[in-house]
Formats: sequence, structure tokens, C-alpha cells
Amino acid sequence: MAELCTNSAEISLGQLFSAVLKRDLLLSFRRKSDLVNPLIFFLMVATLFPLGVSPEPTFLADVAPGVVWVAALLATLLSLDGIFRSDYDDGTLEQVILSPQPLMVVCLAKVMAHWMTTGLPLALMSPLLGVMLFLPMSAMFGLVVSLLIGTFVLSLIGAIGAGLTVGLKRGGVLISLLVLPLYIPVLIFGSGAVQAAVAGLPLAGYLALLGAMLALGIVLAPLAISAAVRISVTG
Amino acid sequence: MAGSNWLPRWFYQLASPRWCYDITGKLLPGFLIAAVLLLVAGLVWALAFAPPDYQQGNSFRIMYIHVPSAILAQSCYMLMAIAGAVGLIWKIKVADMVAFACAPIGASIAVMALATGAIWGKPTWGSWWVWDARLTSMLILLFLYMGVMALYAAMDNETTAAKAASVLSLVGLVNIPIIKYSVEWWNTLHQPATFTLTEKPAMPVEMWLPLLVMVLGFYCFFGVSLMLRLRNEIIRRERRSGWVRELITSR
Amino acid sequence: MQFETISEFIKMDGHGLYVWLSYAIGVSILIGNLILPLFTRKELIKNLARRLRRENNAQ
Amino acid sequence: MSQPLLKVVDLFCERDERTLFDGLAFTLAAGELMQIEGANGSGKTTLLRILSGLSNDFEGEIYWRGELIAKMRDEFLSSMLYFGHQPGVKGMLTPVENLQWYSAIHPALSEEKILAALDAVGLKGYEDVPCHSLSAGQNRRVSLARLYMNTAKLWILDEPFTAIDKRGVAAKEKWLAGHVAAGGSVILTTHHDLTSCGPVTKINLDQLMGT
Repeated sequence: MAELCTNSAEISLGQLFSAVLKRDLLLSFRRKSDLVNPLIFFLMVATLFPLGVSPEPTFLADVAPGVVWVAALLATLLSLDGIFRSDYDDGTLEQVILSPQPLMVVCLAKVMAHWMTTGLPLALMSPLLGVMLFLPMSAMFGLVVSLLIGTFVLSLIGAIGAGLTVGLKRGGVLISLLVLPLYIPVLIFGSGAVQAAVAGLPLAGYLALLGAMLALGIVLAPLAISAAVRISVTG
Repeated sequence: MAGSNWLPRWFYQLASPRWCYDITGKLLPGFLIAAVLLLVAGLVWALAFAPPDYQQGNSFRIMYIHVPSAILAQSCYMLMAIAGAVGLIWKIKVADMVAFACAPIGASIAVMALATGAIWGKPTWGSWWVWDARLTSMLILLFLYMGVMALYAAMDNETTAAKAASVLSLVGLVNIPIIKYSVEWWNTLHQPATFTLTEKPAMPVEMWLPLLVMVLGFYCFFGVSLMLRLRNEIIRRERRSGWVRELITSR
Repeated sequence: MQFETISEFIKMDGHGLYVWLSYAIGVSILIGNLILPLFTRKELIKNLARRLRRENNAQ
Repeated sequence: MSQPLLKVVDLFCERDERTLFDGLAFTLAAGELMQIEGANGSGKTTLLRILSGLSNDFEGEIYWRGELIAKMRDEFLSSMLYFGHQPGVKGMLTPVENLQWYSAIHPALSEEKILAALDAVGLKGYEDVPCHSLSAGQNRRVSLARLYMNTAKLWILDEPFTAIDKRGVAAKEKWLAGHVAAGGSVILTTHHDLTSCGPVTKINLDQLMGT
């Protein structure tokens, strides 16, 4: 009987968070395509604009903030379905829900892992696109920082859509429908920050707004994500 | 949920589909009469009697249909999200049905607000579509409605669909103020506002009184349409209960 | 009354097209929101009645 | 054992306008092994999902140690282990990594016993092979290895023997018997005849529908 006691080892939230984060990062690094595909997509979408509209440097410099931001947004959107899909399909998500751990923390860790494997590399790669689109060098800092903060918000909001649609066979297009309208404020302030950087205006205000959205997202989104995942799995 | 006895009795009565079906049946005629009277009076007043705007002339009359629809589209979203939250928290089926019924009405009213706004833009700005802050927010609101409806359509299980759509509409509700603020801010950045459609300084009484009548008429009409859809949903989902069977056979 | 004649009322100083078009759209959406649920209700009750009859016959 | 471990009162569940069970009631004592029987589609999996808390689509009450399960969810979950249709094994990870992850999220699973558990399910030598290159049966064994490294009181197992060979099944049955003898409880569904498990309480969902 002594052997069958419960709670043989308490698991702290920090340990839980880092365990989930480590596992998801490990999974992404084992499957390299998950890591690289959004980046290639990001690059390709940005290439379409000079080809589709005009290679004129002044025009491209004008639209560059918006184009880079829209491309980053679409690349994030494309990778959203993967946040919960494979865990749902192989039954891992059931086990997570049946473990006595707060689902919110698990979800936040998964979003963090998603951001580290998509948003972070996208932000780091964005100066390359900036150069291709003739964005002035002075705006690169604003571009990278706004993307660093903004893509985390995109991952947080997107995970809500991913959680809601994970139970459906074909959730891919539906996610976009659910999530895109919610992305608009991030897009506006994100590209606004880059435009301000181009014009040589102070960035702090924009970044503060993005940061406020991030803070709000970190507090509220895990609630919605965990509710969504629970609904999809236990439905 | 057990233990929450602080809620008034009518709240639990409302939770009974049958009671809800009966009470909406009694309320419907009253709302219908009120809606028809208010809307007809408002329409005649707005079209024939209200004075034209000194700047926009008679195209200003579009406001009497654009503004009420814009207001209603937003309130409808709020009702949908709140009903969804009630359904989610207290597991009240009727609240889920209300949320479900709200979505198509709200979406169609948002389409109305967009169409009338776009048409109004033609004589005012000279083009059928302008990226005006209010119109853009309304377009995004329509997208939000469409997302909720798509989610309902994609899910087979009614209870799961109701829960999922409630979560989505609550997320949308939190986002609406942020969206509105960001769009307004974006608008001032890109086209310094020279002329907005409705935010006029101090509208005279003979202009806003018909507007008030129209707004009230729209709300009453919304009540009618909501109750009609709600009653359909109640019958559909309670089709196997005794009272619905009796109701069907008695017809 | 802001208009002297019917034709003036219809023309609305050249804005008639816009005004009447938006009111037509508005009214048709309102009417649609009434007709559609009523129509659905009729269909629904017909279907349910048919089902009930089938069940009664089966017993 | 005065207090039954699990007590189910008046359970009702329907799927797609079909009643799966109505008025289902039973108790599960500590040290009891219960087998749920029934034809395909009789609601075995649904019942196990309801008992484990994976499905809320039911009416009735479930008590854990005399208290409503919803009120002591965390305590119930930390003393329960569920094994479902999907093994919950990541193909990109090795068996050891998979089990490490489970021990990280479940307090009843101890990390030190991973290697011994893999040995017990016959996966010695496969510890560092990615699971996607293992067979379906071996993947299920990886998941079943959780049974060999835990201190959970209640095991809920949905078809644990699918795709497991005969010798493996015999070993698992013996392990279940050991868990029961130590005061643990098991609820499972299986198409195998349990031969070496000791006394088995059976609940037949088909018969329940008849009454």
C-alpha cells in the first residue's frame, strides 16, 4: 500500500513550463522542415511584391513596412495549425488534459515554443527582406523589435484559433477566418512602428502599444487557449 | 451549477426552453407591432420630413438607416458574446441558442451598415468605398461574425460548437475596442480626417429625433427576428421532448 | 414635408439613386430577416411532423 | 475498505440521438479489477472517457473516495492513469524521451523507473531509437510502459492489449494482477479473455440496454 501513495513528487509550475518548452523545441529541431518552411514562405511572399507590382526602389521602400509585416503575419498563420495538431492526433493532448497540471501553463509554454521557432527567426531574418525591399537602414531596428514583440502576440492569438479548430479534420482555412480579423490591431501598430522608424520619428510609443498588447495577451490568451483546447478534446 | 443560488428565479426559468418558447410567443406580437410602427414612422419621417443637411443635402437621409444598423450590429455582437458566456458558465442551453441566433442577424445587419455606408460615400466622397475608420471597423466586425458562423458550420456536435463559438465571440468582444482604437488611429495617420460621415457637431432636434425613432425601431425589429430564430432553434433542438411533439401534432 | 412634388421626392436633388438604393437594401435585409426564420419554421415543423408520423407508423 | 474508490450513480449518456446507457450504477473498490464488456459501438470507450474526465457529455454523478469528482479533480487526476486509443507517443522522440515527458507532467510517474519499465515491456535495446521507426505494437508498448513506472491508484485502460503479441499480453495480465493485489484498481476494456488476473468484475453494456 505504501507504494501506491499519490503525489510522489510535486511538480512546480516553472518545471512544468520548461519541460513543455524543451519538448516542443526538441520536436521542432528534430523535424527541421517545420522550422525552415515558414522562413522560406516569408521570403517568397516578400519576393512576390516587386514582381507583382513594381521593382521601383522608391515605391518598394514605401510599401516595405507593410509588406514585411503582412508576410510575417501570413507565415505565422501558416504555422499555427501545427501548435496542437500532432499532439491531438497522437493522443498526447488527452494525456496533458488528464494530468493534474494547469492546462494554461502548458498552453503558454507551447505558444512560447511556437514563437521561438517561428516568430523569433522571422524577426531575425526580416532585415534581409528589408534590404531586398530598399527599407532604409535606420528603420531596421524598428522592424526587428516590432516583429519580435508583435509575432509573440500573433502566436498567442493564433493559438486560440488553433485550439478551437484542432478537433476538426480540416481546420487549416478555418483558422485564418477566425484569427485574421483579430490580427488587425497588431498589424496596424506593427507596421506603424516601422513607418515611424522610416520617417525618423520616435518609436517608443508604438513599441509601448505593442508591449501593452503583449501583456494583455499573456494574461488573457492562455485562458482562452486552454478553454479552447479543453472544448476541442473533451467535446 | 450547484451552489449559485444568488441568481434570481427568472434566470432559471429562462433556462427552460419550454418556458422560453412560451414567453417569446407572448412577447412576439407586441414587439412586431412596435417594430412596424416605429420603422414605418421613422422611414417616412426620415425620407420626407427631416431637413436636408446643409453640406450633404438629401444624401444625408442615408444616415437614418446607416447609423441604426451600425449601432445594432455592434450591440448584437455584444449580446452574442454575453449569451455565449452565460451558456459557457452556467451551461444554459437557451443562452447557447440565443448566441447561435444572433450570429446571422448580426452579420446581415453589418452588411446593411456596410452597404449603406458605401453608397453614402459615393455622393459624399465621390467613390463607392473609402477606408473610413467607421466603415473599416464595421468591415472587421463583419469578419468577426463570419468567423463565428464558420465555426458553427464546421462543427457537427451542437454543444461543442456552441462552446467553441462562445470562446471565439468572447475573444472578439475583448478585441473590438482594441480594433476600433487601432483603426481610428490608423485612419488619422493615413488620411487626416477632413470630413467624417456622422460625427457632426450638435445635430438639431428635427434631425436626431427621427434617428432615435429609427434606432428604437431597429432594436424592436431585432427582438422580433431574434425571437423567431430562437423559437426555431428551441423546436429543433428539443424535438424529442414531449411538449414539442405535442406542439407538432396539435398543428 | 421637405418636398413639393412627388418627382422632387424621388429625385432628391440628384441624390435619389443613392438614398433610394440604400433604403431598398436596408428594407430588403430587414424583410429577409423576417421571412427567412418564418420559412425555416415552416420547413422545420413539416419535417418534424413527417418524422413523428413515421415513428407512429413504425410502432 | 469502507469507502469505495469510485462510485457511479445513475449515469446517462446519449450519442447522436441514441442512448448508450441510462441509469448505469456501480462501485469500484480498491483492489478490484473491472472489465467493461459490450459490442462495438455500445459505448465502452465513451464510458471510460467519462470516468477519466475526458468527456463531460453525460448526466449523473461520479464520486471519487466519496466526494464528487468535479470537486477534487486534481487529486483524482494525480492518482489516475488513462490509456486511450491513441498511444500518445511522439514519433520524433525516443521511448526514453517520451516517458521522460510523461513523468514531467504526471506526479505519479517516476523518472528513475523508465529504463526498468522499458525493459519490462520488452523494449530493451530500443531506448534511443526514434519511435517512428518502431512498429505499431512497440509504440503501444512504449505507452504501456507507463504502467510499470507509476504509483497511481486507479488505472483506466481502453483496449490495452491491441497490437500486443501473446507473450506480451500474458506479462501485462500478470502486472495488472500485481497492481490489484497491491491495493490498486483497474477498469479496462478488452476483447481478450482475462485468464491470469484473478477475480474480475464484469459490466456488460449490452445487457444494461436490455434491462
